[in-house]
Amino acid sequence: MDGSLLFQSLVLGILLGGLYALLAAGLTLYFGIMRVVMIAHSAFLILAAYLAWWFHRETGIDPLLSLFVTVPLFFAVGVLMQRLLVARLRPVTLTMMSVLLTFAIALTIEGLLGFVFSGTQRRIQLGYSGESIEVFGAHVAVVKLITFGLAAASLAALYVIMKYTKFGQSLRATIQHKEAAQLVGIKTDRVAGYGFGLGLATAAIGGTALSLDATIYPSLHWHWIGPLMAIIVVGGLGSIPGAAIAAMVLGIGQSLLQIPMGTTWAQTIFYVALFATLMLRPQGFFGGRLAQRF
Amino acid sequence: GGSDSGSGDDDGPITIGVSLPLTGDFAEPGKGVQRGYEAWAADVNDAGGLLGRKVELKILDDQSNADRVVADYESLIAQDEVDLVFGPFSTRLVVPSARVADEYGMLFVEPAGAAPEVFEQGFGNLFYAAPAVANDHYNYLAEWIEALPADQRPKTAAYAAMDDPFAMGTAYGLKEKMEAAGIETVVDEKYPPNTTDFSSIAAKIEASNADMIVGGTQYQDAVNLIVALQQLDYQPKLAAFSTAPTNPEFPEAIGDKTEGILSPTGYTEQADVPTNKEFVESYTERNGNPPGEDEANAYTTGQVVAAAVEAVGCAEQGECQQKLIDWLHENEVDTVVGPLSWDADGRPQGAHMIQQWVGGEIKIVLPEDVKEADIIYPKPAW
Amino acid sequence: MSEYLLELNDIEAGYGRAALVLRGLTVKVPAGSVVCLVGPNGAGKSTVLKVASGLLTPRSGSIVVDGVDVTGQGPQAMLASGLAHVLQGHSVFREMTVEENVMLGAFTVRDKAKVAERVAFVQSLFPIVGERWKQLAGLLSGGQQKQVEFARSLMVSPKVVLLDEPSMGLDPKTTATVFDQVVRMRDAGIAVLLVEQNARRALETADVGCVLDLGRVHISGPAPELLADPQLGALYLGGRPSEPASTKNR
Amino acid sequence: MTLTDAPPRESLATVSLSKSFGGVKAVDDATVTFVDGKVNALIGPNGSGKTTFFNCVTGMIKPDSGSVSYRGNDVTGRSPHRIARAGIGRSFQLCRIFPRMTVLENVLVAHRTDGLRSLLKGARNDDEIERARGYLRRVGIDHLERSEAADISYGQQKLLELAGVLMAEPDLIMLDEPAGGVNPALIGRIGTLIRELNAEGRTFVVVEHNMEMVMSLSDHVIVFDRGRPIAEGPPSEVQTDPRVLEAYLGV
Amino acid sequence: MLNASDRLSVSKAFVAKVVVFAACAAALLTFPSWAANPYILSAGVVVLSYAVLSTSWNFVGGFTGYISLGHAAFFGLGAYGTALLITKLDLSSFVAWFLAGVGVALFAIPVGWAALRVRGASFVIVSIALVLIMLLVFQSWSDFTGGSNGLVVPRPFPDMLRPEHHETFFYLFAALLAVTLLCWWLIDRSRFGMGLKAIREDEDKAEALGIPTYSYKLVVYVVSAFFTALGGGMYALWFGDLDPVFQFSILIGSYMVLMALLGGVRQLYGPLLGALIVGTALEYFKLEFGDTQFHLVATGLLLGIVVLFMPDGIIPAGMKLVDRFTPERSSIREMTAAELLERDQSESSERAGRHASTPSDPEPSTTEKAKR
Ligand SMILES: Nc1ncnc2c1ncn2[C@@H]1O[C@H](COP(=O)(O)OP(=O)(O)OP(=O)(O)O)[C@@H](O)[C@H]1O
Ligand SMILES: Nc1ncnc2c1ncn2[C@@H]1O[C@H](COP(=O)(O)OP(=O)(O)OP(=O)(O)O)[C@@H](O)[C@H]1O
Ligand SMILES: [Mg+2]
Ligand SMILES: [Mg+2]
Repeated sequence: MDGSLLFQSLVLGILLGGLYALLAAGLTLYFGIMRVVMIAHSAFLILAAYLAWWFHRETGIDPLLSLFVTVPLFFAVGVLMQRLLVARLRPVTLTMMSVLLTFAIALTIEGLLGFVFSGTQRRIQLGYSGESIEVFGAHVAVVKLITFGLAAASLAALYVIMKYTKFGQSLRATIQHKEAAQLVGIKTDRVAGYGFGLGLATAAIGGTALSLDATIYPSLHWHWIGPLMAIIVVGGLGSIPGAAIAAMVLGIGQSLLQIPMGTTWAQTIFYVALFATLMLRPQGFFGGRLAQRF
Repeated sequence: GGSDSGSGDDDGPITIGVSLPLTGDFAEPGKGVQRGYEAWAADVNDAGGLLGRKVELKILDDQSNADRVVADYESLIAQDEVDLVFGPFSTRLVVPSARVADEYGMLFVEPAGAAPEVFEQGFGNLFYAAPAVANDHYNYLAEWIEALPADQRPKTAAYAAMDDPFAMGTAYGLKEKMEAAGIETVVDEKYPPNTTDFSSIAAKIEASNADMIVGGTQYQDAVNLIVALQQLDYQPKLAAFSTAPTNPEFPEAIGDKTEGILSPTGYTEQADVPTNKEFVESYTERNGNPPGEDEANAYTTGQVVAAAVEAVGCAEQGECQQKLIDWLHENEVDTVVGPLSWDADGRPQGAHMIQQWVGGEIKIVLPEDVKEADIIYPKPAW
Repeated sequence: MSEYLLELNDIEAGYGRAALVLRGLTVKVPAGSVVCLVGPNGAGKSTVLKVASGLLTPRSGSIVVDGVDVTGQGPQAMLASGLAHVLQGHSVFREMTVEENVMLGAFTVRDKAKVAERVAFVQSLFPIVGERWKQLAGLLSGGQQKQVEFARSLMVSPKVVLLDEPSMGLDPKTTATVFDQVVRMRDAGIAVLLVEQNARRALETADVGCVLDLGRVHISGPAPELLADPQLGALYLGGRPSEPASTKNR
Repeated sequence: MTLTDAPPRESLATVSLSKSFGGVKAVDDATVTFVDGKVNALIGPNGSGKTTFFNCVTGMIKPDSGSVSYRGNDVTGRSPHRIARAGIGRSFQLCRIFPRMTVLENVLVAHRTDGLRSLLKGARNDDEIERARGYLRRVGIDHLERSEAADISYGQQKLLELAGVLMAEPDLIMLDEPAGGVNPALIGRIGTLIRELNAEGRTFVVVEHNMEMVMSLSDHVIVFDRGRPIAEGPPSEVQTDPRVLEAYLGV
Repeated sequence: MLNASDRLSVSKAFVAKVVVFAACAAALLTFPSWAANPYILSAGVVVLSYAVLSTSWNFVGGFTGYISLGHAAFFGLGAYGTALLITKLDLSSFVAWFLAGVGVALFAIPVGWAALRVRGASFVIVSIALVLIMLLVFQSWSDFTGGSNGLVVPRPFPDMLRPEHHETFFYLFAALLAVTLLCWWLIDRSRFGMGLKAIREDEDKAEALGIPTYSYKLVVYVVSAFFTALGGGMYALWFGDLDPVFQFSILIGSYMVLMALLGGVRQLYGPLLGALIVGTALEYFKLEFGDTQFHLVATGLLLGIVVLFMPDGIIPAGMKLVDRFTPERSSIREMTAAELLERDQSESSERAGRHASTPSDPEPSTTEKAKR
């Protein structure tokens, strides 16, 4: 019977890890590749979740369909954000200032959400929210399964884009030496904009996925940012696979640790892992050889 | 803006300052309390006001933050110079705000600070406007279970409580009594207020397969926990959650799976105590739905203060406040939750009733003498 | 009329709100010739190139490439109109592999075969590029990075090439290779605007020399004449007149 | 203290120093000795390990094996600042300055401090500023003392870095391509500066690709190839050494 | 002529400084007497506490350029430390307060040792993590810290009415602020400070110049933690109720950063100024939009504007404005470039190893210039 609990937790952990992975991947994008610490990532996540919830409440249609609106929307927002805001920051101080800029954005989003939807906790009521299918004695909630699927798919897509397309390359080039990138003919600001848009798109997907099976409230994003940040450091800044693996490992770890330690203490795994990483491999476990340079 | 409304001039309105968690962790009950206060103010004004003066509520949002609540009461008392203050929601916020009121020598009647800590601070000015403190909420249920024949009694129990003085108070109040009665505790989980993912807690409970589940919950956490338990298809013989089930939004949140869920309550709209009928009617016609517990407790707070004011015949800052305090210590007040009286620390001397969802409605099942329906046990599957 | 592939007509330019760096400067580069800019540090040489390649927009004056006025256009547009620029200092993409660096050089080139052939060429030219193909460019030695940069610039076939101290940090051997390439470019009819602190060596290669100072063209004329001029030698070209310069690397 | 006729003292010495990155043997079993009070030149083709050698000696990277000693005592694996405090100053090939400080501050920073009291002492007292200005003037950029270091041209930055190194008044000065990107006229000036300081008794190790400068300046030349010294001696000899011609000068 | 004009501007600047300083000090110290009501006074106390915090933060942020969003951790530890020392060991309030400060400083050593191993963004993340850990610990370890029930700090002056209480603490905070500022100023003008700034610019280079960067960073980090903790402890004594969620909130930490940035991290009074503006703004927003989330939006927008339009802070921005009207700065490079040429010639002729000592303007003037 305890075995079954272990297995159940393992399954839950994997499902959770999937979501973490997607979100962390988004962060990695801004962070490892664009040197931008995107504190507002999880705020956008919650925003997307709210949009999904609102969409569902207004139309009664399945919130997943809201993706068709939110993803392009967020992409556009991302591009604008980069062009109008982030691009204005001095390259020298980019990393530092971006922290504060995105923090400001996070605050604004949280504020507006509270303003429009009030601070009340919200949760989408789905016909199938209580449903689950049984796998070797473990119950897997349908909603969690959907979430995981979404995460996995978009993660793969992101990886392919960054690794194998010209876009991915020119994005990295742009960050490393803007002038030189321009001189080889890269439209630097457009590229950076798209990069940002991509990041936000992942937030949109993640948020919608999140909204299926969790309560949301405006200040929820603080709850997410910590673990996500920890994940990307452990994974090695800038390495999408690194982030994904770290997310999976930590997700499972958290879920398993909850059995002996309880929910609260289990969260500490992220920070323990973080500090361990700093001690052993400041550049992270999976990627970013020059990571500690920035 | 520094308005010096009220103070002194006896014909101007009586301003009453309140700070409530309209956003943040406690927004849900916070709003309930707000509705209750507003209902009370409306009724009083319809009836010609207090001491012939209209009452005005000044409500601020503290986002469930201790620092904000203090700042709010500070500004209400020192800057806006309100004549009276009502309490905020949730123990967390009650203690600091009660201190502010105390240090300004104001009377402090509050609808929600039920946890033991509240009464251990040695506030002379504090009164809890509800029948019982948190740990006593389940008393009737405990007695009933103890009375069950041994073979029907639950053998094992799982407890999950939000890390919040009130919520924990309710759950652990029952836990003590159950353990005393020899019911084994197989799961005892405490989760921070901002928890949104309950699947692992649920997994533990499901694995323990406890006969009864007790949730020391506020609102949303209860909903999440129940959904998570359903996802794992866990079927207890008895399920009790504090606060949430009495909330009007509860049934649609859970869907048609509420049957048999228990909850302690200090109030029901059916209770035939003086003034309750009027309250329910006026409230229902204003808000379209009957009042819940939070609304009632808020309303009660209003009634308590009103009683004192009418009796003492004054309502402003200064020595008047002490008179009000003294009067409340001496006297009993009739309220929509029944007659209330307090000990020196402001503990009320009553007990809570137990409600249960029966046939899609929430009905009183305990104590026997006021019950509206028979308790369903064991609980049907959800 | 434009036998000049690149014309900078009395350019005034500066950084931010600070004072002008270039004060009414005119440089013209004919097709198939090398014009060499020399001058003290801070004279404005790099700034000239930045203006020419659109990295820095001039406050006044005009930039004409192959008869077309391209003043105020961005680097991409400039590149499109056939103008390549090798930056001073170190501008490799540190955290990308040598391969990616070189390939980015051909960012605008669609024709795969052409790219492949170019790659082969630069690899033969600079062996290190081939040897370290898969390694992060940021981990190469200073000179090796310069080689990668130069290789990157050879991936396209422009009409006008701007070189900012291409020989800096290169050992004599490689310096020779680089200067050969400059000569090759000239022979291929490309207009080369070369900035060098290795002044004598540069002027030996160049057709026309411009001595730049205080953002103005101080003197300009056929390179040999400038080399010969002793007064210039002392002031800008340093050291003793020619013979050590030529022994330095034949 | 001038070493005109004192017996030549060993300044910096490495014994079979090795450092490899992945497959690349950057420095390979290099045993080198620099004599005190001399101007030494270190030359070699690109990627022959000169900068890596510098980095190992100055503690910026840990050598895989071998030892470094300065004036007889072993400094292998010491942290860079301790080595710097031992009296070894260095400049960087890809020149490194403090971009958002003024030129003057860039030099002032380098002032050697020892002991808590001097640490808490005011950073800008007149005599230090005078010294700083002195060095700026000697490298010919004192007119820029108030501009932000980020805003000056590449060559000027190189000169600024040099001034900074000198400000610390190290006994052993290691320069990585001091003439790279510097105007010939100024190169001459740097040459004189080096000689002046050398006359004051400072030892130099200069990495340089500008043969003209190397030949005219140095007393002793060491040629690196593939991470190991392949030849050394007075400039005139080295210049004609076939291996050097083959590996480096390219004929 | 340059020198002359400089001396002029310098002495002017100096007088101006003194006057402004005196005025501010006076305004500050008399504030309680002209504060309209106890609430305003309490707001004043809050603002002062912010000033202390962001100035303390600025030891790390301003000198080394390491942005720590996690200083709330030290704030909270200082607060809880004080409270626990009083309640558990029943020490007298202010002894406990100081000991807590020292304790936190000690605690900061291992933390800094770990955190300072990484730079830039990674450090930011670590600092955030630090707060979140503390939050977790103090929430979960309830039998020691009181958990979410919060912790009540015994009043240092039990028989004081609230208004006097506020007044007393107003002066206490003012004193603490003065000490903190003094300490910052001392470091700023010292070589130690110079070294720290070098770290901010290029750490490896600084190391190569013989600056023991790691220990420098650590020292200043600990100092910063110490003062932050003192600020926290003082706050605990004043406020009386501790709640992990508030004591260890990222928001507090980022307010510190916001204020420092707004004022200007390289300026002594930067954080103070920032605290005045932001603190007042926050209180105002709370009053005006108290019952909506709008104050968050307002704060966010404010921060955004600062970051985008005056990343160096108000004070430098102001200075820049002034510069525009003084022609002489923009002309520096021009005229001296000319100088260069002629000197090149002159020196190439009379190069007799002429020793470097030139008549030049007095020390303070360069300080003035260097500030830019
Ligand atoms: N980014 C900048 N901001 C402000 N001023 C600058 C900037 N870059 C260069 N300058 C100034 O412009 C002038 C010319 O700079 P430039 O780089 O063109 O000189 P250069 O001739 O290339 O010198 P070098 O031979 O050292 O490269 C210099 O005086 C420098 O101070
Ligand atoms: N951090 C590193 N990681 C991997 N390889 C490195 C690293 N640093 C240097 N190398 C390799 O070590 C070899 C020596 O590099 P080094 O910089 O010492 O050469 P160098 O003599 O300074 O050349 P140059 O004259 O171009 O400056 C080069 O092949 C370089 O690719
Ligand atoms: Mg240049
Ligand atoms: Mg090198």
